[in-house]
Amino acid sequence: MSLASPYCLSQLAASGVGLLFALAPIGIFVARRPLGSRLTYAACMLICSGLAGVALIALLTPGPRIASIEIPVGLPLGRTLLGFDPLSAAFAVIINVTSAIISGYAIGYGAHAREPLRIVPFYPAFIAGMNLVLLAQDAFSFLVGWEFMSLASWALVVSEHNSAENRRAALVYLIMATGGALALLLAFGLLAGPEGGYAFDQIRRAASSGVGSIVMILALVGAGSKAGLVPLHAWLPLAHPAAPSHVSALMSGVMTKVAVYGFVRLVFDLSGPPLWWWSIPVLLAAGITALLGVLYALMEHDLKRLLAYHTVENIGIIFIGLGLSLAFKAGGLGSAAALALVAAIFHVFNHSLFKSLLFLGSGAVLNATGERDMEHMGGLIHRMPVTAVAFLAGCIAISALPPFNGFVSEWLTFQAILLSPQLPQWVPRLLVPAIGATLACSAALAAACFVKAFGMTFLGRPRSSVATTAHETDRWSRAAMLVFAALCLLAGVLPGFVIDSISPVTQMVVGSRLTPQSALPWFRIIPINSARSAYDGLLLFVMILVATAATALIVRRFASHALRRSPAWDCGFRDASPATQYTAGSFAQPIRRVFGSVVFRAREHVTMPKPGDTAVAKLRLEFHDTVWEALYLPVIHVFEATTDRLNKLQFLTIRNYLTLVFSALVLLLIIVGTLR
Amino acid sequence: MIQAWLTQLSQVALVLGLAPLLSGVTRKIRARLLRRRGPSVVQPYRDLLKLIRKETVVAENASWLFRAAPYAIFATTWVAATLVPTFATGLTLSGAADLIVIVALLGTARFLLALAGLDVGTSFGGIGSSREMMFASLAEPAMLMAVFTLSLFAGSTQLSSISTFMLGPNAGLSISIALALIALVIVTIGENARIPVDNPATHLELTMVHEAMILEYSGRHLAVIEAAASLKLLLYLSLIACVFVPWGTAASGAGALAYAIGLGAYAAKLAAFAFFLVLFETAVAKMRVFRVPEFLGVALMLGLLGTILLFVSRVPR
Amino acid sequence: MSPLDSDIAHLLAGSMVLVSFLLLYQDRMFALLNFFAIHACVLACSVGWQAYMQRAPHLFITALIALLFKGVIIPVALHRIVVRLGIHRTIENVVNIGPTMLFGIALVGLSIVVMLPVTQSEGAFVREDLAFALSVVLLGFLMMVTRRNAVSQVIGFMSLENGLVLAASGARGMPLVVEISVGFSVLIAFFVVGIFLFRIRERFDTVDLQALDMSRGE
Amino acid sequence: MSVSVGTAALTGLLGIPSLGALFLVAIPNYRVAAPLNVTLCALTLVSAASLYSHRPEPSLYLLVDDVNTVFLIVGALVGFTTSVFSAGYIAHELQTRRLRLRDLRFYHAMYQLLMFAMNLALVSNNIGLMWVAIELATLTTVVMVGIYRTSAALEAAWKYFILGSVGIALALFGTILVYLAAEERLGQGIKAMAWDHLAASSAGFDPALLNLSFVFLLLGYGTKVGLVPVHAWLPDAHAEGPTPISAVLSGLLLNVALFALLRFKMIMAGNSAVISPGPMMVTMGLVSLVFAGFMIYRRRDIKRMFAYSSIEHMGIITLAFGLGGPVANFAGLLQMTMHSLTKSGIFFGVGYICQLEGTQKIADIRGLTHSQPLLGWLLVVSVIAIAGLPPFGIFTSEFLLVTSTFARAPWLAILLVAGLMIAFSALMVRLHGMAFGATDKHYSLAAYRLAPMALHLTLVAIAGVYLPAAVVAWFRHVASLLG
Repeated sequence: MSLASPYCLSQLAASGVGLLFALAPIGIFVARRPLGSRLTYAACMLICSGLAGVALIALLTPGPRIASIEIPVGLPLGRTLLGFDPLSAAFAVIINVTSAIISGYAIGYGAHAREPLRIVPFYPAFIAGMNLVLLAQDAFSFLVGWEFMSLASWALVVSEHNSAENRRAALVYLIMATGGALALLLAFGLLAGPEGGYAFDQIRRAASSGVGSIVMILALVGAGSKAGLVPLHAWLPLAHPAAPSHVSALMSGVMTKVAVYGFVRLVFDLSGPPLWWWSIPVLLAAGITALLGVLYALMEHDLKRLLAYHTVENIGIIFIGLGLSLAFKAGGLGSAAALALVAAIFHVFNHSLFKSLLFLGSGAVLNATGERDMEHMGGLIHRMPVTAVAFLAGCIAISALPPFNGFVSEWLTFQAILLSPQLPQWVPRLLVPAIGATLACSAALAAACFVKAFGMTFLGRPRSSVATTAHETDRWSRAAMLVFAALCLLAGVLPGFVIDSISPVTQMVVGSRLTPQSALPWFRIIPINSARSAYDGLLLFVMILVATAATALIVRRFASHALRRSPAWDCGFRDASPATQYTAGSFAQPIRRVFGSVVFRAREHVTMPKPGDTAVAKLRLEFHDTVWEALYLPVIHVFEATTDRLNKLQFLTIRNYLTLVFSALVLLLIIVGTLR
Repeated sequence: MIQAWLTQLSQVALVLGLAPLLSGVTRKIRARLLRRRGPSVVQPYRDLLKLIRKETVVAENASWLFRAAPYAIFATTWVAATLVPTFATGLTLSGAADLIVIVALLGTARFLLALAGLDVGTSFGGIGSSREMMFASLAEPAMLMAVFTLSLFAGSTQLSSISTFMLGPNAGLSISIALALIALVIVTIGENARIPVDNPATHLELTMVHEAMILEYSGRHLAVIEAAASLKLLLYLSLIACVFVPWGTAASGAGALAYAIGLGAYAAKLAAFAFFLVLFETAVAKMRVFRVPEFLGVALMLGLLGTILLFVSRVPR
Repeated sequence: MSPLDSDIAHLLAGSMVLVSFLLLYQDRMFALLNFFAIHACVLACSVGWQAYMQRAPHLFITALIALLFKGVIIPVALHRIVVRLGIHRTIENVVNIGPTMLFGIALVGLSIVVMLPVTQSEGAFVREDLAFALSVVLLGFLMMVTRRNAVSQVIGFMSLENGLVLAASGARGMPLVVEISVGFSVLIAFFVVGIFLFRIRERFDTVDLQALDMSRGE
Repeated sequence: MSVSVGTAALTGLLGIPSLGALFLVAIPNYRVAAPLNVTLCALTLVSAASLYSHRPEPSLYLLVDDVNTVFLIVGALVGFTTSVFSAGYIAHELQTRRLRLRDLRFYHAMYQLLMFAMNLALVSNNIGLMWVAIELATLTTVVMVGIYRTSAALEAAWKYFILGSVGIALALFGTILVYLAAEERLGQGIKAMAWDHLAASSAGFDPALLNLSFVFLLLGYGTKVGLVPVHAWLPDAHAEGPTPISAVLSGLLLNVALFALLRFKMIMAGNSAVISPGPMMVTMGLVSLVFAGFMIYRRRDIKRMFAYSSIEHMGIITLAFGLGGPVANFAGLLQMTMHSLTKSGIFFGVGYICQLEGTQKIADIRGLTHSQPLLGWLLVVSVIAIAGLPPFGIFTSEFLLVTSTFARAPWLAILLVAGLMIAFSALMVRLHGMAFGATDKHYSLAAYRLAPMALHLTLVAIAGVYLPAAVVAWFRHVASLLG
């Protein structure tokens, strides 16, 4: 049996996951010493690389796809099946590549942890849980992995438990994660049917679209809450930043992708042929998510929270692709569905790269300055040059600007949107352009947001003393960030290879695939046909390089070489303090005025003293988290009110309790008497 | 093959050479409309040369980004401008990118410019970057929606294909196209710092946007940025010309005569657009900053409306 | 067995229900205790009659326990406790007498209704007897629920338990009835001793359970 | 051979604790009594375990079958580990003078008596005997709950006593009704109270009497199980008694009462004319689950909170058994076993926490993972286990329960999930406050003293990951018996 046989691959992958699980208890014992934690992270890196390799082989090997191995542990009344099919293999490549690099970063970064015992053991468990979700070919192991992933990441979020804010974040996270998992549990219950066929192939065989609709809604709630779809995103901007930065990178860059996988698995693979209206809730939620996510991010001055909100936006973009694919699939438009799905999964890949990169960068900054608030940063480009370069690459990539990778997936999504006139139903046909508009808006706002993020953090003058004394981060961290930056560029200029790797997934899930792309001249990508659209990242990149070089050469040849350093001119206002710079708040002010007054009910209250009065002028900003206030607070209030009311039952007299028993007795007697 | 490359190269050179001239022409027309004599149309070339020869002053705390940004901005804009058909369609490199890519390339340039504005850490730079990004957050989607309308109309996002389609028999008059045109014009005005939105000729005014961002630049850096700005204007006008008045544009490999005609037509179109642009500029007054989003919002709405009307009025292909 | 036998059993069971009603509206301590003694005596008669009727001599033990323990010892003990606690004036009723009585009647109706579908293969004897027993149980329970005073609650509980013994003795040939009645006597003793202990240890100023509830843990 | 071993085991099961109780009451020195208590429990556990393979002949009074062996072994195991925990626990109580030596003598005797009563209730074939045994168990626990003699403890004991007595009375009435129903068919005398005969021939019983009896039995034994609305004694009894007793109550006594209920449900199942007991049990289970979830949230006392969590779980288990069918019954059995182990483990931890912190108030307990990391994390993991997250057994059972319910009764499943969600959130809110947060306290606690808790947790974790085929087969068989 060859090493590349699916069966052997599944075994390899399963043992990799087993190793990761085993690493967790080992971590408890070795975490006390810095070397121990470094070795643990290194082991994670190696295992993840191995898993990524295995998954890549599984993805690219043609032939019989699903070769699950059965392991004797797990559900007592069912079978535990593990293995890769193209869908899970593709996601496994993505998450393991990212996890491996993040683990590399952690080799250096993890040494800064104050209480490594609260982090190191959970880290491999977290990755293992995510891998288990992907490997699972039955509902039980899927959910075990899912919950394990939530649980391990919860432990990591609460690792800095001394701050009340973090504790609250962890709590909200755990509760919402469990709520989501329960929704998935219901979905699987429905799919498995009364006979309890929990294995995925059993479910596929029994698939009927009667239950599919409910499963779709449940999956949207369950996976959507994990991924961060508005309005189920509330935990995400709390929890992701609360964790140590390498874990934030894992949560934002990797875990949300597992949630996307869950959605694809449930809706595209398991719940049978889609109905036309399924795409509508998905698209609506996705559009709102994309737009609200970026607006929230713009209002945020905490670097990590900004990034977390941006994850929400990107999840919206991914779900736009998924929704489109669902619409096309339901409309019988195979190749369009394939295009949309490719766009979505490509964006999954991209987002995992650049969001991890950005979180790692924020970790480096946090470590250097001890600050997450951008209002206290500035000018770090001088003191952390490598981090700055990598972070800049991430910013450009996430703002969907060519020639980086973020643009390619967004471009593909736009191409898919432009195919929407072919849809048979009116509702999605009218909805899709509007979604396109929100996508365009969110892309533009994202650029604004990352100008702010990079500009306030790395550019300008230092706004606090910690920013002046910051230092560059360690070697491992720098290397990891540079690798991410390089991958972002590489995926942007050579997208054909990525698309071709995703094709087996579309073949499996929507039954169609794009034409092979990687063999086209100049590594161009032509998703539909060349007269319609094409993109050539490599050529574009070369052109930009050549043009830049040419300009630089010409200028160098002809221009004066004289260069003088002098204080900033600033229209003559010399020697102003760094406090006169634009801050994150002032940068976002125009956008807040334009969008925020509606979305966040943002109001500015200015108290201006009379002329001659020496009192301080004050600007107070009123700001509402509309989603939280409209959706979550009422639930919390109802819950509190109910418990208040029920709690009186704890303080009754014995006689009252006897009355309860007595009434129950009389009631049951009456029931029995009337039922006969 | 070689001829194709030559044509392409000539386009690359053409846009580069023509861009300052376009600026010069608009300034001249503007001056005339204001009953001034105005500088010569080649004045922008002189300005650029002058700037290039001057000593460059860089703020003390400026980083490498500040110095590298002008070149990158210029290069991206240049590449984008190259990709828009001017006198001929179907050039060698045009397959590398479609309309969406062009919009995105401009986005990259804007992104870098905004960062450069923040680099020195002055209040003016911040104002400029912040407002530029706010405008862009409406202008870019508006432009994309116009692009959507065109692409759906022509069934392609490739500019050459769209241009050819517009020439062909299937393109009729459509309300959507008109809406797209208006949207595109508004975006052109907004993105090129033209008058109701921004004033390219002033300094030291709190409402300035573009000029505020490049306030710290001088010498050769400023020259490169100014060149990029004029390239951008050229790009937008070429784009409108190529899509909405495609007549006279040569098809690829059509021969020297066709190219000559195309070139002439292109020049004429540019001149006409420049005139209308300036005419409009002189006729309106500068807006307050927070009126601009409404102005650009109109473009976004028109673009979206155009797209949706298209869905309603046309049988899907 | 003759119809007369079952009629007598019937009569005794019915009179237990009657005494239960009398218990329900007694608002004086001593009267309550006296009526409870009567209740226990009627029970003893009823059980004794059953013992005779079923030729089941062990039921005589039960009857004896009922007579001695519940008819004599407990009332006397409670009498002394009441005197010692100084609560021999009146009983606080939580619900008014009128509604309580009405509700009691409804409960008797309910017991008859739920017993109706029971098959009559054994004759009316078991069914009617059971209905009465159930009524006594429910009325005892009702008394526990409507009274605040611990002593009257004990009496409520004991009358409830009398209903159980009535039912058990009515079930022909049922084993363990004696054991069960002994077991219940232990329970009741616990009950009484509990009240007594609380008083003696002076942890609570009153055996009113409401006051006792004040010291809950949170 | 096997039968005689079985008889010996059965004798041991009942004889060891009853004789042990007599011994212990006579031993004044707790340093002797506590190890003896442990030894007796260990011997009982051995007896119970040997019943797994060796069954004695059933008699009219005693019966060992597949169903009660599950309960017996789980019970004996929890009884044993609790006695180990109790040995360390009471030493501290003695030091802090919350208990006196005389109390301990009484305590140990009562402990064994309780074991005896519960074993008797489980192995009794006679429904009257079972009733007597459960009454005995109730009385012993009543006095144990009141052993601290604080006003709160006395109140809890008093409440427990009164409500328990009423429950007992109702259960007795139900038992009499069952006898009456059976007597026509099986003739007068002891046979009409023997459970195996009842179950075998219940088809011919009068359905009206059975219906009526089940109402009384459900409320009567339901009081012991802790089902809402007849649960009121449970939280206070758990909170005010010594913690080992809380562990035994949650881990054992509730199961025993549930077992009694199940026995009667099996009788009902044999008769097709009766109103199905399922919906009643499902309703009460569901109400208990949701209500307890809400109540957990408001608790300020750690032991009371976990007591409500026991109510919640008993609700789930009752719901599962009420639902019936092979999967739900299996889930119910598994949940019951896992809950016994986990909850008693939690109470071990809680016992130490209360001793170390000197308080039971949740608000005063914080940062346990910092002040005593091992204990803190064990508590965290246990609560995660009890809340139904993997890789623990309760997740498995809840997975089976929810999925099988959703396929059969979707709305019920949604309510079930809502209840689980409420309880989960409430538990987590409280856990966060206790396990995390800044504190500068450091407690020392010898690791070996946490061994019982760790053992329980390990068992639960193993069961969550891998349930041996033999156990699965056994449980499936029992599940099929439960109907």
